[in-house]
Amino acid sequence: MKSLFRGSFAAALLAAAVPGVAGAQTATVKIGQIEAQTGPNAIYGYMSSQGVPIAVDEINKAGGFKVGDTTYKLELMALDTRGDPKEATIQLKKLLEQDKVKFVFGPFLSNVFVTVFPYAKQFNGKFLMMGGGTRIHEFVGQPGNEFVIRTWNWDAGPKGFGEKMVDYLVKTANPKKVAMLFQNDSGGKILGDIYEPIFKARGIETMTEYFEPGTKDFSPVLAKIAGFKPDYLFPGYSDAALYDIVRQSVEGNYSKKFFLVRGSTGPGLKNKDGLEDYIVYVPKDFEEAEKKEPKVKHFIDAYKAFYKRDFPYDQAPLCSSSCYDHVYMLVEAMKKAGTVDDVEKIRKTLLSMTYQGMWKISFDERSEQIFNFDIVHLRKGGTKEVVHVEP
Amino acid sequence: MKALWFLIPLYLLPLVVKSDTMLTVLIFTFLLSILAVGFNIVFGGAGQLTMFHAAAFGIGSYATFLSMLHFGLPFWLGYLVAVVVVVLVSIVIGWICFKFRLKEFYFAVVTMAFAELCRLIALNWTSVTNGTLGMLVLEKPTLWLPRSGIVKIEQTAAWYFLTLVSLTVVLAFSALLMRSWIGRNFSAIRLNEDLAQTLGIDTFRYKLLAFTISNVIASFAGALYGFYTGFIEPSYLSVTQSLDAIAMVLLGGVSTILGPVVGSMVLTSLPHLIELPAELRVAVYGMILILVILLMPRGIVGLAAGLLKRRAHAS
Amino acid sequence: MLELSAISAHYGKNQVLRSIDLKVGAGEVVALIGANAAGKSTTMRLIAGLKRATSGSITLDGTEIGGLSTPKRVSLGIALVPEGRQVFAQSTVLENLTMGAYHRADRNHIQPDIDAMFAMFPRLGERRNQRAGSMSGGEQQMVAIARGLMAKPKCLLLDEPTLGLAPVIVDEISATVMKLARDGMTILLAEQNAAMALEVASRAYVLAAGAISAQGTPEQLKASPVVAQLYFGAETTDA
Amino acid sequence: MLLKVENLTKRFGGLVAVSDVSFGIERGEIIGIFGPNGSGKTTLLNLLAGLLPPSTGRVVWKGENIAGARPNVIASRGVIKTFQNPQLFSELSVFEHVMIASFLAFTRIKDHSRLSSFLAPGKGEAVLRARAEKALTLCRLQGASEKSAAELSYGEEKMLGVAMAMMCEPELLLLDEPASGLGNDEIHNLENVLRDLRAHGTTLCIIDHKVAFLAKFADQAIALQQGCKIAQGRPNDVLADPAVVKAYLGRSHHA
Amino acid sequence: MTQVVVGQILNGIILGSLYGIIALGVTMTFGITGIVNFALGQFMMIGAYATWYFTDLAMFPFPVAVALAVVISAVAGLVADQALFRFTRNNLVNGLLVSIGLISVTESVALLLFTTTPKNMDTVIAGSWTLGAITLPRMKVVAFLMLAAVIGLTWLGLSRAWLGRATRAYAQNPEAAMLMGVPTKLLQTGVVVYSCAIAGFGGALYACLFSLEPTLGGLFILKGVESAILAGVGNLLGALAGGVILGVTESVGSLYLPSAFRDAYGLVFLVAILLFRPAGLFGGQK
Repeated sequence: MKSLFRGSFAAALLAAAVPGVAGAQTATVKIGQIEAQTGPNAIYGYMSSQGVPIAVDEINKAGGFKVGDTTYKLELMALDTRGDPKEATIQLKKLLEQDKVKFVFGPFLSNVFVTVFPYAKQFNGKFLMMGGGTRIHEFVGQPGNEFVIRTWNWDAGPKGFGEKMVDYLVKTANPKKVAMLFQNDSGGKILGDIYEPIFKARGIETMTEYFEPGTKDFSPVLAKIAGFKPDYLFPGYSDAALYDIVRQSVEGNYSKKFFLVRGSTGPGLKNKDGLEDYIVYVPKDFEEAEKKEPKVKHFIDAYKAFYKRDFPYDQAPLCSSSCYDHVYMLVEAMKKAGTVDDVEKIRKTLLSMTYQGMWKISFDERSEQIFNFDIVHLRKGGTKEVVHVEP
Repeated sequence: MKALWFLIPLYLLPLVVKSDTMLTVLIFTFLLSILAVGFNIVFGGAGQLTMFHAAAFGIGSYATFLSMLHFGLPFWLGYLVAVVVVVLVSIVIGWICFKFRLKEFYFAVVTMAFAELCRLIALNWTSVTNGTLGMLVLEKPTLWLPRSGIVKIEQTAAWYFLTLVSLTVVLAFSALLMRSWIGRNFSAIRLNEDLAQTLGIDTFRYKLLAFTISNVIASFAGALYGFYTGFIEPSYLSVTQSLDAIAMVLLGGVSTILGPVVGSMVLTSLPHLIELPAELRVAVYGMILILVILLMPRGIVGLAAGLLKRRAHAS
Repeated sequence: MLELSAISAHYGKNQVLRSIDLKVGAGEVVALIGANAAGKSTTMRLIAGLKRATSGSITLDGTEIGGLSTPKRVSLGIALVPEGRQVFAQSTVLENLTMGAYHRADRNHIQPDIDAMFAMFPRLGERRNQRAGSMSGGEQQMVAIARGLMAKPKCLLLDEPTLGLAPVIVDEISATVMKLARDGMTILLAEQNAAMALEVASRAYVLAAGAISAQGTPEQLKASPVVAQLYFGAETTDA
Repeated sequence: MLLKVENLTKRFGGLVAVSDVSFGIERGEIIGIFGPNGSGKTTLLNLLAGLLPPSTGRVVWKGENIAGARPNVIASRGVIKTFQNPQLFSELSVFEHVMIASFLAFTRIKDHSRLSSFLAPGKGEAVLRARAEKALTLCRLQGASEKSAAELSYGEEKMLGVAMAMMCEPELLLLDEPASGLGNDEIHNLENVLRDLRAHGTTLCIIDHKVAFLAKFADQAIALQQGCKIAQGRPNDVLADPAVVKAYLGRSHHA
Repeated sequence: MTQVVVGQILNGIILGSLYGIIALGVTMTFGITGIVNFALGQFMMIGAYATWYFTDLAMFPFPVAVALAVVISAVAGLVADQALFRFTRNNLVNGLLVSIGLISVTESVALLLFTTTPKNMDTVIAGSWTLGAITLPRMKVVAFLMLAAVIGLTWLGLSRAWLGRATRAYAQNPEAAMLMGVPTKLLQTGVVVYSCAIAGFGGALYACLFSLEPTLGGLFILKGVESAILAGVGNLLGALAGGVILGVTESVGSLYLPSAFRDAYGLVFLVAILLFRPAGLFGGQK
């Protein structure tokens, strides 16, 4: 059980009632995390909440980190929102007001972010929120919203990975028609809104369909899409749906060429004999990177040791690994800024530096993360071609 | 009405507890209590197992906000619009269900189907509800108070008192209702519909009334909830939300005045008082539910009332 | 064969049977007569195990069966033809009869037994594939009796077999009971219809307000005022 | 004539439960309907109370045909039916049960608006409570008023059913087997209650299979067999009717 | 376009058989124990994960894995019955809430064991059959045949065999069945366990077709209940028919109308049926 809910509520109440007790500890930096670790929308949140404890554990076991003359250890408070905005609101309050946490990772879910946003905004300048949720894009980089930075690079724009992905697609396959099939939730709707113009700008005709969350049988909607005769199918966005979409599309002979910007190589590898083309954005092709990059190998070993189970190569391990990186990145920013509690200074340092971990991470002017990624191109039979992209 | 004394400590609580988090937990507890009180009127009162209350909850928040957005109404007037909508919807659905004499399981399933349809409409009628993206609610309710004039409900403490007063009003209403002729007619229907009819009660009309009142109360909870969280999304109308309220009422004690509040305390507040890893919290929720249902068939309040009565008899 | 001693039973706080003693010897037809709600059905249900006694014992051939479950008692040889017939309404006559032999291990003998039933109740044979629920009350009663006999019971319990039936049918039922008696079947018959019961029984008990108020041969009882009182008289006493 | 039943017939599928039954009830009268189980008594009562629509025939109440009207409408005209096996709430007291039945009495309180009673029970409530006390006294339950329904004996439960019906101030009370399952003391009690009810001016229609019980105070008796009326008249005449004797004791009595 | 529609009708029938197997369990359990076992979907989940575990991780042959999965779901069903459902017989609301509690507990256990990461079992039967423009994956056809066979055999068993006779008798008249010597408590437990076992079997085939998540049960139980009601509770073959109708409605519906409304088509249909034929499509008059 690595998600720690330290200090029961009652104890916290006591601490709040007796001033001084709560602030008595020294040389500890608290970091909070609010993610959906369980519940129907827990895929990303669950993985994120796996990455952070590994890094925290490593740093603490190594004796902590030094800022100025003091050595600090990290204390992680990871709370499970279950994807319920009500829970998230309570938990964020607990983190900010009772535990006086200054750094919060999460959330990945847009509805959770949107709900806690007005409250969190009251703490602008007093804490830093690092979340991956798509809708954070609407709020980030605006005056008054300095508290939030987005830990995922944006799809659109010259540095957006979406543009780069589509460019790659045009370059290698030059499609005329692309069909998009997204989950009917905020993430899916936003993807539709982003990619329609990107394709249009390149003269590619599009068709967009949405499916109910939890759909398992896609053949009706795939049949409908097949009527549009797309060159590529662009399905999104979580593995749970992708496995089913890719398999059913290949088996049902609807479309055998896929283009994905969220997800993993798993669905492609699983159906490698039936498909013709499978172009996917992955933050990192872990199988290849493990051999070449010591940091990646170290992370994979640490993951196996920490959770005592295999590393899920074919899944989307992005969140666990990137959140692992984020902890180190934050520590580096603290060291550089020479403080652990001047949030503004740390934020500025963070935004101006480039962190070189498993990823090369920097931020754009809107406080949105930019990192390098891989395009994995699978062809029939499973031949794999990896293109490294640095925006 | 004696049950309302139970709420007095809650009014005094903010004097002792300064924790914003604790108050927030209680605000949500109160809001969900209101929803549960609504369900208790139709199920605990008239014995009709509805699954529509979450839909009414959602319609309440959507309709209030949309009428504020489009007609520029203040919160309370906006809520009145929502009441009209909910009453109309309830009458139509209730009319269909009761005219066709749907009972028990069948009534539950048909109301659940209607609730799902409402949720799907909220989800896909994007031009009005903003679909799956939900709606950000930055407006806050206002209240006219003596001395201070018009006050915006913004701070946690203000919300605490607004929701607590709302709960008190709703509870008082439900207590009044239950001991009035209407409540007695509901009881007669719950006891035996044939008997109720031979006692001169138009059961169709009173079942419809119970269904409508319950939905209006649920919509009140929904309106406040939406404005408190500042975000309205289609999952407000989900079956899970309905089931949660049902669990609260059965846990606390069906057909009792305080049951829904106690149930909501147990299911909403308690998880925040216990230190548990994420995966186990879900399991513990399930265990509490199972144990209470199996060991206290009349719920916590029912059990307590039984014990008190027995003690009174013994002495 | 079947013996009830000092049996009492309650529904909630209400005592419905007050220390009943009752004996049915092998090959006997014993009637239990009494007005509605006198406790006849409760006694029958107690013997079949559908209800538990508060105190007292029930023995079958000397073995205590009071603690056994209904299916156990059925396999020991007790078959109850319940009040109101309770046929399997959606099933055919044939299926009802087959169901009667449910607990039997000797599957090869079931078919001959069914044929024997159809010989005994020719009307059922004609309608073997008709749904039992669609038949008249008298026919349903015959289905229920035949179904009970299919269990090959040691002791057959008949609970109000003439209830709500036309007089002609009542005659038919009592003829059936008498035929069974001639064949040596042990029968305990609970009846409101005293005349019918006293005609077929070799011995009878009169049950009133949960207690045995009289017992004896039909001749003795017909002469006694107790029976007439049951229906026409002023008082039902515990005398 | 308070109530006139004309050629009432009820069929369930092929089964004729009530077959062409006609009779009348005068105000203040006690009429007993008896017959063996399954003879259609309860169905007949349900037809009168509106719980079942008749297949054919008329039920004329004070000159107006009420056959097929909804039960609550019939009840509001003054025809109230009790149930053979009253279902009760174990968590409510006897008094609360009677108050559940107070709706018709409530609607009859003049100069008293429903809304005001909702907010301040006050006067109307006092009237109802007094009436409930009266109904309980009438049914000899005044001592059990605060008992929970779970503590009642079966006889008391049935009396509570009658008290609830009396709370509706019926002009005609339809009693469904009030004596079945009662002990001797309870039957005595019931008889006294029924006499009180008559003294109170209520017209009674009682169904029962115990002839003796009815014979004691019914003004008129009707015997049913197989859904048909086989005899009608003064109780003792009906009891002596050969058809009735046959229906009860089989082919012949003392033969 | 006709071929597309025909293809989707076939697909709907196949998908409907999965709804049907749950509907069969719902119908049987409700008929015999008076509770709606909303946790049946969880037993499907248990069966699905067990199948995945035994084929992909423990490397057992597929039929062995399916058999083990069915056994595990049945045992889980037995435990649930003895610990929980035994106490809620004939109590609809308590049964419902206990099922919800059980859903939370099983989902939690699945999370602990398997995490939220979707699992995807290795293909058991690859490839498709093509008939003109209609392509049907072989695994889907096989799954349909197996599910239809189970439902058909259950129906046959219940109309012919000894145990089935007892079940039918019990459903018609519990007390009379007891008087025939039917061990009713055993029967009730047996039906709960059997319905869990076939749900587990449905889960095993589900695992061959779709990816697995701990929450998969929730979707199917709703569809199962809908199908059971659609057909008329208590009707065994109707359970399959109800599932198929629901599956076809959804498949064909989302072909012409927005697929985001997919769940609504079945619901509208259900409400309409219940209003005009309260006993369900194939239910007798009651």
